[in-house]
Amino acid sequence: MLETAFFNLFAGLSIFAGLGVVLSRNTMHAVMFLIFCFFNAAGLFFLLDAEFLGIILILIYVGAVMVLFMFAIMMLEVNVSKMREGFQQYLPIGGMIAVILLIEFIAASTSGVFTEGAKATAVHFAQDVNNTKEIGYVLYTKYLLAFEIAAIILLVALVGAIVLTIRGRKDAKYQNISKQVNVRREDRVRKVSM
Amino acid sequence: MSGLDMAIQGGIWALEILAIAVPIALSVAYITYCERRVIGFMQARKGCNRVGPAGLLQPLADGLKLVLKETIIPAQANKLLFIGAPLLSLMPALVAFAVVPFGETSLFGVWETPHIMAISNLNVGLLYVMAIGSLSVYGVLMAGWASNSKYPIMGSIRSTCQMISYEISMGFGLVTVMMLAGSLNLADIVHAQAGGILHWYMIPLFPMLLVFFISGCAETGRTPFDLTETEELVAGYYTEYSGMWFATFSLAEYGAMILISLLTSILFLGGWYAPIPALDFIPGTVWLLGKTAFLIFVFIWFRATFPRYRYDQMMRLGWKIFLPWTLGWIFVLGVFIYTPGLDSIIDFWLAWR
Amino acid sequence: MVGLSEYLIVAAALFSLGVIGLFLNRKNVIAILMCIELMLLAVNINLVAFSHYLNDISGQIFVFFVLTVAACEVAIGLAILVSFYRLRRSIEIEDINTLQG
Amino acid sequence: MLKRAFKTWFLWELLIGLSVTGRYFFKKKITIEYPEEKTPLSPRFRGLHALRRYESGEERCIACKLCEVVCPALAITIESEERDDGSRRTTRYDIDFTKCIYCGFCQEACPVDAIVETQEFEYATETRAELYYDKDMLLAVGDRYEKQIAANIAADARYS
Repeated sequence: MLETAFFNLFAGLSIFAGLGVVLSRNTMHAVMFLIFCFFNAAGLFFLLDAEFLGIILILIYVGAVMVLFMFAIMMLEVNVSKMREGFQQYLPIGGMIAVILLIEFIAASTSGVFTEGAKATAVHFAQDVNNTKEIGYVLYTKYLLAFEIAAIILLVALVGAIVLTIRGRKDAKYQNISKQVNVRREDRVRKVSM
Repeated sequence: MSGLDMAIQGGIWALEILAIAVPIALSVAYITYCERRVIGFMQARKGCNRVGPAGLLQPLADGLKLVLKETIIPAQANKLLFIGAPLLSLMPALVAFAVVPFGETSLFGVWETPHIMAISNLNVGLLYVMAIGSLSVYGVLMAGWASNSKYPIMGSIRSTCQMISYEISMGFGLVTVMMLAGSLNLADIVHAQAGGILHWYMIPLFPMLLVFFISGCAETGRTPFDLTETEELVAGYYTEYSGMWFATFSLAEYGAMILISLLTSILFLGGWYAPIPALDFIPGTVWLLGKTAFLIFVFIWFRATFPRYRYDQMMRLGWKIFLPWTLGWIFVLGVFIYTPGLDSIIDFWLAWR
Repeated sequence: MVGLSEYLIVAAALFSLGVIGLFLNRKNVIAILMCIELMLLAVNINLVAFSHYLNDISGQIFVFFVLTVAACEVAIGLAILVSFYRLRRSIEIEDINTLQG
Repeated sequence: MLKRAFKTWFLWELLIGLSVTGRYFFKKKITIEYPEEKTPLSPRFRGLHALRRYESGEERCIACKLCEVVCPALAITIESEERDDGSRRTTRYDIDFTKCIYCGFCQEACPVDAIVETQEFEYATETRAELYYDKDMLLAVGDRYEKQIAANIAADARYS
């Protein structure tokens, strides 16, 4: 009962937020809607006993990725009205494709193909099974190679993003703090006998 | 679950939330008082002592003043987000308290096994706190952006950069705690530190304690790191705010301060355990709150002592000192724990394993 | 009780919204990136739902990897966007045509 | 070298700073709670102006107008005429305290110690009009603080 209610709440709000992302006029509002959408998705994850992933979703997406989006928007000074050009023009074809896609997806997911192997009512492990531990075991044994590769991809992305955006100024003077801190009296003061 | 049960459960939750939220709001009010008194004392002044006995009613007077003040919303501001921003910054500061265990009690022997005193004893509690903590960035960002004014936006960009930078080293500091305790549950982490001061994580993880606490200072924008409120930025991201909305921001700041202090005492200072097992007859909650109060005092002490960092110095501290230092400590700790033979050296601290 | 297909429907709806968004926001690269995020989120919901109902933890591991890749994509995408904006003072897709592809 | 490393890694300088503030936390406080307690004032303190009288009750001012001339803020206005007994006295002696800068030149210029500045500094008013003092008001101030003024002048006498 409670689960169904929460599912309806999270699902409804996430779809509402998704609509907001697509339709809102202001990019900043779109970002806020996307954040809200991620929150509700995290709620769905909690309902599915994936509390670790739910928290990670909030931590990574809401805490880091969306901040990046906001930063980009704040710095780029996007012209809002110009951004909405062509909105009407593409609405029919876009909407048509999306509706067809949606109908197909729903037809497929309700056809019963996917429910065959699944248990009709899933068992809730609640709090006694540690989802984090389970993920850890599989991640560091079966998927170790993939995990390492993902780490390397992240590193490459990190370096790439820095390289793309850095504007190194050669003529700027930087202070060398450790040198400053480590300076001694003998280095600076010279005794002159008069 | 019948309707009645649900109603009872809901009532219990509401009571639990009230039992935590109301004392937090009160203590926030009185931390402002303590701050003014303590800083006054450290500057050989008396601090506020006019309203009520020893100035104890000062927070109420301040609150009343702020409530009665006019709330000005700039004409060019984005109204919805302008009003939403203070709430967005207050929300995470309060929500994070949901998983913080305030002690364990058997209710004078009514329950056979002691219960953890937390609204929700989540088994990913540590991650939850991190995730919620990372949300406080949004209040700041929104306040800066929605004000549609240049000082707020510069202040908000500054403080966001600061928060994100220090969150990383904070997170890595937490990883070391997690490695020793082998759990993300805050209550389990405290249990792992049972048995006196030598078993507290501040002994093997002392540098991490420093990193965590100083990063906490930076995260809440307290004084050595209060670059967002520097004079050249007028008042940073809340330049345009007044009255109650302004008060909400400071409520959030002090709430975050309490949270950081609570977390530090839970993660590094043995939570609700007494420093000597013989002193365990004093209720654990008293110990926990005492440690927290001391750490809040240290926050204020820092404010009275240290001058403000320059922005590049602060960034350097976060990225070039704290981050390598925490990463190195994680590596060292991993080597110690998982090398046969070496782990006997820290078996002293891992006696519960 | 909520079944698997309900979760799949929610995910499908979110995915379709992402697709619509891709069509509607032809000018704004940031909006397009956000729509891609929305689609990836839909995929994640699917994976977690399958993982739960098939009682197989692998689905959650894949969510992990999807998250990693999405974060990388955003970081690089926004970095390219910022450097492009510096060059052209615009982030419209129509302006990204120097390669004449 | 080792000492320096120790000082760096154990944040020695920061601890010293903390200890300083920590010590001051317990030190005696130097706050003076103003309305109840007041700081001592110098005899040369320059506050509200006053016109003095001789012991006989005759006002000291002889309308020489030196103070009016020396006043850099042009705050003093004097009108005078000859009295029946042949002495020159003021008919009007106004000080505009919204203009006065409390420099004390008038006191220095006065040959008969008629215009002086008292140690009174709590004379805030609710309207500007109350800050235009005329001769009677100044004389009243002088009568009120005569003892204090005389004591101050006596205390200051050996330096002037």
